[in-house]
Amino acid sequence: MFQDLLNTPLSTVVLITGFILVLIGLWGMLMHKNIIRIIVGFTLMDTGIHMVMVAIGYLTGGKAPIIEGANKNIVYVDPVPSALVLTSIVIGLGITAIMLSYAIQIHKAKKSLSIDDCAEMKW
Amino acid sequence: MLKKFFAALALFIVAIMFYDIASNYQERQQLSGVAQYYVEKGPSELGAANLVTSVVVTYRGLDTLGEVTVLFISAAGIGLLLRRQRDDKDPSPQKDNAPCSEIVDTAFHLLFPMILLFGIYIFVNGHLTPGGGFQGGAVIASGMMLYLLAKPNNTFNLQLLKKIESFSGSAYVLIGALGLFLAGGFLDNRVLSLGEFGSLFSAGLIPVIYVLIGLKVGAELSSVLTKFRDS
Amino acid sequence: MAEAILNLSILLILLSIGIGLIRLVKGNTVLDRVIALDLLTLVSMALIIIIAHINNRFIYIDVALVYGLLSFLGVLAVARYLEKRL
Amino acid sequence: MLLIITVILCIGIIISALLAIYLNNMISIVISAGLSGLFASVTYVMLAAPDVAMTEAAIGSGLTTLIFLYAINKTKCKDDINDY
Repeated sequence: MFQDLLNTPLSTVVLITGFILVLIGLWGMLMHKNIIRIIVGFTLMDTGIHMVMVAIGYLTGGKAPIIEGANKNIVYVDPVPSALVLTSIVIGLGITAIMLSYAIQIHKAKKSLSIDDCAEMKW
Repeated sequence: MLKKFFAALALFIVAIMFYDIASNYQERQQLSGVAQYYVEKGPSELGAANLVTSVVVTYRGLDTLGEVTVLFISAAGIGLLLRRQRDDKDPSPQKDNAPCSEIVDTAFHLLFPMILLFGIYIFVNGHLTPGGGFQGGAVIASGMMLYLLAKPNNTFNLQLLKKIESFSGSAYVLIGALGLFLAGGFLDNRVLSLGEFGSLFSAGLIPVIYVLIGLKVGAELSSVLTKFRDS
Repeated sequence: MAEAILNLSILLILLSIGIGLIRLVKGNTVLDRVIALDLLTLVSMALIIIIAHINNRFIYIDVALVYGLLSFLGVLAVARYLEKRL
Repeated sequence: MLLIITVILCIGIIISALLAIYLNNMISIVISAGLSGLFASVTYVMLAAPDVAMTEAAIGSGLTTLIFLYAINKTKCKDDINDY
């Protein structure tokens, strides 16, 4: 039992952490009323999804996919999830910035950051 | 109370879904077919040592073009949202004109050129070492962030940033179209010769495209920061 | 000998991560948490370099260089905010 | 040894994410969210993805914090003085 735990692969730990991070971020988004706290929850979810994708790309004993010699026996990790996450982080910054500018505009119009005050479309 | 119950219910459903994925997960032992092709053929086909770079710039180059477009649209949307109306009722409070402290000022003069140089190093060496256009652009934008923090009363030349951005964006598309005529397809990097593997001037068009992406990302993120400060 | 020194330094680094996390959780004021942020950035820089040594890939050090050049910016931004001159 | 390092980093990520949800002070929330990104970038180095780690380091350490601080500064109420 204990021996099994010691042999847990690295990527399993990171995968489970990513899933827990997504759950924490979702809880924060659902339970808070302040818009900026909702955006913080969104960034946490973002980080969790990135961790899951990087963990899926990992191979046992893999090296970073940067070729140094002509050795054919080295195992390289999957470069495709790395490339996807790379662009996704930059886009995440853009999305966060645009959500924060919406928050600034809402505060300018309503003098409040609570989502309970945005009741025009409520029915 | 009811809200908390429904939130917990939604979380529970998502958690069941994740549990199913996580319990069946086993660490992979070998690459999938596409990745196998990239790892085996990539270095001899494209001449870039960093495989992530060759995937980002050439094999999935069209995705990167779309990604840069998304970033441009988000920067334009921020500019539209945070523009200052002409009949603004309460203008932003006047900042005091006192200079910032001695330590920050000295550190700014020492570090600002170094950070810019490091950003340029990262995106010029994108095909050899970890790094590339997106990372280098983010480092350059961090240097601009140091400028904004150390000189609170100065502003950038937003027109210059806009010119750099539009120049690099259109040059990216034009260079991509050049590959359509001189090489295999859109955004193919074999227009220039591949050169010696592992040297700075190698891998055909990859360094050129990454320099353009780096300039574009750096200019866009700097203009986003400036707009946030001046809104 | 070198192996023992490496293991000892990893233990010390993990210990300082734990101490920094305790300060982050307990910290009464914002200033305590800022100091904890600074400490944890420096410690993780050292951790990245040790991982580069273990994996025998020295190109990982570029990541630590990015941290070394840019890590103070977050602390500087919070300090300017607390000065009320952002 | 690598497993122990990864487990401690993951514990750090989860603790800072929980703090980012449960604390009450805005600046502390932003600092905790930044810390979770920092530990995540060390984890990416562990999983042999230095490109991703470099992106997260360059963006998560400074730019995200600064954008959040600008937004908090713009939306602050005038009588909100318990910043420290």
